[in-house]
Amino acid sequence: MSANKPYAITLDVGSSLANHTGSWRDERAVYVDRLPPCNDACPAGENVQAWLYEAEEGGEGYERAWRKLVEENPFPAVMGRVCYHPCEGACNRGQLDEAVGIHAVERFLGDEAIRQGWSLERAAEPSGKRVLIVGAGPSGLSAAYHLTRLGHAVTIHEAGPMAGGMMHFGIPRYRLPREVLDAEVRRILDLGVELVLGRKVENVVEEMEAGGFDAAFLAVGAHIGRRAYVPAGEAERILDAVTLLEDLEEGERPQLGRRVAVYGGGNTAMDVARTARRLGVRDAVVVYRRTRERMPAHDFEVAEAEEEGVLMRWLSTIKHFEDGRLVLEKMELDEDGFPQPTGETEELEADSLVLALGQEADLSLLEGVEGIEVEDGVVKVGPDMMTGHAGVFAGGDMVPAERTVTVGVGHGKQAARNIDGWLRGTPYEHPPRPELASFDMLNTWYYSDAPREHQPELEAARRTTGFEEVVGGLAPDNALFEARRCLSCGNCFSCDNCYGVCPDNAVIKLGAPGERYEIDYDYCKGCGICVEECPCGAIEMIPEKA
Amino acid sequence: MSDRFEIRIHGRGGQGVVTAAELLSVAAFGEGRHAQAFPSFGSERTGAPVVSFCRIDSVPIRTHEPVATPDALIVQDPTLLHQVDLFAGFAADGYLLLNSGRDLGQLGLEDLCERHRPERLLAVPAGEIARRRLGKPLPNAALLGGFAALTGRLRLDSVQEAIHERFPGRAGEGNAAAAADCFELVAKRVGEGANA
Amino acid sequence: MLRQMEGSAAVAEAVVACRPEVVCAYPISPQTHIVEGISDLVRAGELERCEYVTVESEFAAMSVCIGASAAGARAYTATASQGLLFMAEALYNAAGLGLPIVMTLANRAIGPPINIWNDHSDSMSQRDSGWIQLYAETNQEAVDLHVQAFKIAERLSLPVMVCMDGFVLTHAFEQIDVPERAAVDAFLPPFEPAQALDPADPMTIGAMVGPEAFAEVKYLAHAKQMQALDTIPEVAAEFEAAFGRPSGGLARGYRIEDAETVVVALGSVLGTIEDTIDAMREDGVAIGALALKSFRPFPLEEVRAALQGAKRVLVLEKALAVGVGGIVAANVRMALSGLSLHGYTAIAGLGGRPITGPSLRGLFDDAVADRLEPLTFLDMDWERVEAELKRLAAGGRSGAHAENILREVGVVAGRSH
Amino acid sequence: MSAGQRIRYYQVGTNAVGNRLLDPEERTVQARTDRSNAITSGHRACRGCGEALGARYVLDAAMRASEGKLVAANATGCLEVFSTPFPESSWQLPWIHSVFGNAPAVASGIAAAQRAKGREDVRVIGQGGDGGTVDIGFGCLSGMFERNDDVLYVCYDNEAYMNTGVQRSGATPPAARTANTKPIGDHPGNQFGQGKDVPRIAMAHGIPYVATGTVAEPHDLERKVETAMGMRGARYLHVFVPCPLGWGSASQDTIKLARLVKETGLFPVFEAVDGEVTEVSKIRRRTPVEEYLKPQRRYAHLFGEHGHPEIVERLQAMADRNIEEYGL
Repeated sequence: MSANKPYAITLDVGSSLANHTGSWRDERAVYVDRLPPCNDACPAGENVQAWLYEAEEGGEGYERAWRKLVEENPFPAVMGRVCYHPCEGACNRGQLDEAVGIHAVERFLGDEAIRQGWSLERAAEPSGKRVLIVGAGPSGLSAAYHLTRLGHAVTIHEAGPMAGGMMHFGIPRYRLPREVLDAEVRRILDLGVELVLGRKVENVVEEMEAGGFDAAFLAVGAHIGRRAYVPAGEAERILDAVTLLEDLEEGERPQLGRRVAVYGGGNTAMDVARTARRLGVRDAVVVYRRTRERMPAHDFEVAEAEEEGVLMRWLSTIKHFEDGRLVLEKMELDEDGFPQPTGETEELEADSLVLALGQEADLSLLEGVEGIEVEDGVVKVGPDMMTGHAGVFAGGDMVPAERTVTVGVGHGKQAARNIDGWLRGTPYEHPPRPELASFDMLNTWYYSDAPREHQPELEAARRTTGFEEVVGGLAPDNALFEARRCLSCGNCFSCDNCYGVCPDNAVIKLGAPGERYEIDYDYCKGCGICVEECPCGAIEMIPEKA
Repeated sequence: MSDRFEIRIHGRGGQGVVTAAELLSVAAFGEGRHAQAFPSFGSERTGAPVVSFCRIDSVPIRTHEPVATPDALIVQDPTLLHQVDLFAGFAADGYLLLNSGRDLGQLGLEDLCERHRPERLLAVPAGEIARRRLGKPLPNAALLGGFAALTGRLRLDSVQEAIHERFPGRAGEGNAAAAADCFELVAKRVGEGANA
Repeated sequence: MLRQMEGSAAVAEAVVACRPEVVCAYPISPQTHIVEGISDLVRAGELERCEYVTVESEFAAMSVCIGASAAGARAYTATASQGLLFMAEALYNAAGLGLPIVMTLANRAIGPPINIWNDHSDSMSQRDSGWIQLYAETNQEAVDLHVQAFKIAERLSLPVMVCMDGFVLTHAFEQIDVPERAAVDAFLPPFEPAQALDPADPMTIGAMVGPEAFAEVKYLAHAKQMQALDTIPEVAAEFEAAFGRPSGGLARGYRIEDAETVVVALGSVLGTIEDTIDAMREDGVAIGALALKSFRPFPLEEVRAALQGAKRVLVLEKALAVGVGGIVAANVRMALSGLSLHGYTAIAGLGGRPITGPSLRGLFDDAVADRLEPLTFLDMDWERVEAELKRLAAGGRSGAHAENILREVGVVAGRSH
Repeated sequence: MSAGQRIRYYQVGTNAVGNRLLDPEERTVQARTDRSNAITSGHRACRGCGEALGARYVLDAAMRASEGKLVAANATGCLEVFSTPFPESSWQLPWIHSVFGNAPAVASGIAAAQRAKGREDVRVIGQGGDGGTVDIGFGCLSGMFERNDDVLYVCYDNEAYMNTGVQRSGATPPAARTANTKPIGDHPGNQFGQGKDVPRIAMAHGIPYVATGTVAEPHDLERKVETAMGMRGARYLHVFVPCPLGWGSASQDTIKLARLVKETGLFPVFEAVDGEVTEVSKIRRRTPVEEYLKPQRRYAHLFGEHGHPEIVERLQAMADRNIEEYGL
């Protein structure tokens, strides 16, 4: 301060930096990363928010997004089509307008990867261990993928003629085009996974000894259609859903006639009915003993089926099948919601009856294997996916769990990590789960009003004339928009709010977007505005230590 | 050596009472003398009785007090006669120049004439003179010319110069002419008085 | 060049000659002729690069000057009486911030009763505002003081108030020599502010100062005024050298060398005082006068030196500190501490009451004869005062004395006609 | 929300201060690492001070618009006291504080000086709180408007005299509790009056630009500052700045309350050119006044067992009238 300026009255600019107001603070703001509900809900343990964050940038971002995605799940293109996406059920945006179309973006990334021919990362240091995988379904392939990436040598023994398991036999091609499935399977095999087709494993322990395997992962699935006794005449044609779909997959064209009744209320029942329509059947009627509300099939499946002209007979059981006639008994729900017979019957003409009453696993390969426990037709496994027999792990439809492709893929990953730990003698420990980023932690004011972009759908007429894919993919723009609808729950996405709203300039912007911020505790007075105004709940207040 | 001469001017707001005093001071200054003019500082509005003062001296004038004992009185408006004490402190040998077509007797000022030197007391129709020269009965300039003649304290030309300086153009000429007319008239009357 | 002109017009020309960059004022009698004159000159293009701002109040006038001066512009305003009071807060601020603003104060009484005539109540009320206060005896001095004021203000970074008696000087037509523009340019260098609001060198002006430094800040303001005791005579000397006539300074004695009685006063009344003194000297009375030119800072030493030879001092002032008496007198007494001489205070000329030669002669004679009360009121109408006091004592209506006295006057007038 | 929708494809559009995918020009000045922090850290404002925030928003934007050639005159008040206690100043631009009531006039003086010096590239801002603006400084403000001096005057309105301990000002809303309008007697809190709508009064002066804004919408606020700085003559910006201390609100709610006051319609956010309203900021999620009032202890007497629903209704009516009048 030059001498001729008045003392004390005139001051140097910016001199208050010497006054560290951080000492006023009794609480401090701290940046956190919370668990987004989508990640939390994903059976395959995908880090959805993280890959959406990359996808938001488009262009280069897509590949980064895809790579982040396949760290957990090698089947984005498949998953984006067949997963029943619990992530979207959990999505916080659902409480704002509509959930983010995560599956659509995932599918977009998967298709983009196939189009661009992006390849999976090669294996780490070879561990010298060999692992046998029985069954090349989603679970087996997922395990193979993760084990290979962990450096182990993997051989898959598949009883069937092709890899893919239920993704082939359980899901019609109009929902999952085969070239998509094959591309993603091939990408895994390209990592050096050995696949032996048409090789049914009779006894897993012998197989392991014979092949010199250090561990085994069993994922044989559930392929045996559950039978129900339906009194029927000799001539009546009764098939089971799984076989029908398998035959179809192997190129046979089953004889169904012009009128088909499908018995059951699950997704498979829907698949069969819809497939029947595509095979030229005029009347495909689903017979189910309870109501639509209580149907296990997913709503959209039922809706699409109805759009395609599939008929429904609710509250009906089949008494018998004779002379091309089904006799149905009307049911009614008791107060507990269980169907009770009314004695009242009616008839339904049918050239064939397909039973879609669920599937069972073929556990013959475990007969006599010590330590194995079977219950309700499935094998018991521990949290580490290991059966009662050391070194033998199991997953997918053959263990107690929801039977979906995604769950299977998740089992594969989980098993792989545990097998790896077991092989290395250092049991795998799942990292602690961060606090869930619930809706009330968000400040939704900041998000633009952006209704969901919907995928195009094939019109019903064309659906019943062939096996063309019903649901289309998102155009690049729409995919980008959809990705950007993500609220980034619990994870900073560099919106600069904290940097802007601090009355004490106590937030330091570390530089380029994505490099995030730091609190300058010399000046932070602990007002908490940054926490309140953080759109995604990525800052929290914690009391100062006394 | 001081030969101070003090003038008090009476009139009504808007008749140029203050201007009159200023013009006198300017005229005196023009003759190389020291002069001082100032109003009876007030907030009077148009029509209200107003007074202004002028001091003339051959030495610098230091005081700023109002003129209490005028050597000369200029009265612009005879109707003031019965409203204000026009003659307060009026020196026995003082000069009086009053704007009126009537003579002092008619104006009821005989007693004044007795107490003072009558040849120094004069009423002139300054308003009339002004009307002839200006079209308006503004007695100011005329009275100043008359003052010069009556007191001999200022020359007509310096009065006229002051008038021109203040009112450039036609207004100035009209006023200067009025001053000259009145100067002549008064000079004539004074001459008559002297002869009488 | 000498001209016969009105004091206000002359001051307007002098201010313009000082090339202020921002002039801003709110009209109040008797200051109006000055600011009207400046406005005319600025509009006539006499002064390039000058902003004349017509504001909505004196408070704003001073505030605009504060902003302008803080931004490094030479700023000027003028006011009087109530206007000065209305500015008071900003007045202190301008001084506190060390802004060299120059202001003409056409001294006028402060009401109630509302009164537009001259006395010194206004400037005296702001004697502690931190402004330098210079008093003009004549219009010539008023003109000269303005030229000096800018130089003093800018040399010290202090605002200066040039006080001239309202009407008595502002409205008087006299012969005045207004300094030529070129001469003023040579005398008064362009304004170079000690501090300015400049984006190239930003600073914070007007900080809040607590107990830890406030006293020091105030002392420094005092020290600055003490410094002015040197600067004011310096600049007066420079002015005399440049323009060939004395004016300003701290104080001036008149026939004081051998005077037993000294009259102390400020402003235009000194003319009449000097006339009176000359007359008394002719009668052989050893009387003289001391004219105070600077009241703030107060030249204690000069006053003491001038008075210590005298037997008695009469302070004649145009303001009354109700409840004690003289304001100037109190300051003079400070200068005289330890000296034993008779001290008299005469309050005169309040609200424009003429201070006449005869009255002064009477007052001085009484002083010389030590017949004076310590506190005297010149030409006071005691009859009326007594009457009012009696009424009050008798439990009559209290409240505005003015009204009551006026009613009284009315009654008196009524009887006389 | 129009601003938000202009930017398609981004989750927060322009509702947030910045964000990584926006074109830098679409981000606020506050998002920039090179913002001037006109009022910098270490100031002594209360936790969560809305005025400190508002001042930085406005001045940083003005600094950018004037390329750093900016001078500010500040009225007495919180902003002045917490920013310049000797020996520390938080200001990074030439700044002067004179007295309480004269900031607009001081600014006029600075502007006059720039004109006299031919330095019109240096721009002038006058600023103060509501007390210094709508009350004690109003004479000077009106004069500055009437002369159309080249000054942008900014009022940071926190609706009472906070610096002196929360007494009512001409900007204190009806029913609000202050230290001298306690919730007792026939008119609990501040009484209902015609109010002193200074933005409207400013418009009545016919000055080139008048705008209102809040600390909840930096994009809007900065755009208005930019617009104002692009004009000459007298301009007025009235910024709503919540005061946790004076309002009895939580320090973290400062921006939330500024958001709510606009969404309820209690504080119309608009823009006026040459005395005519040219743009209003529409309500995005219309909200009942209770939601704005309840988090503030200054309105606590209106709720609960001994509450005054009838007063809340009157306040709602005021909001509805604004919504009607401005088409919010």
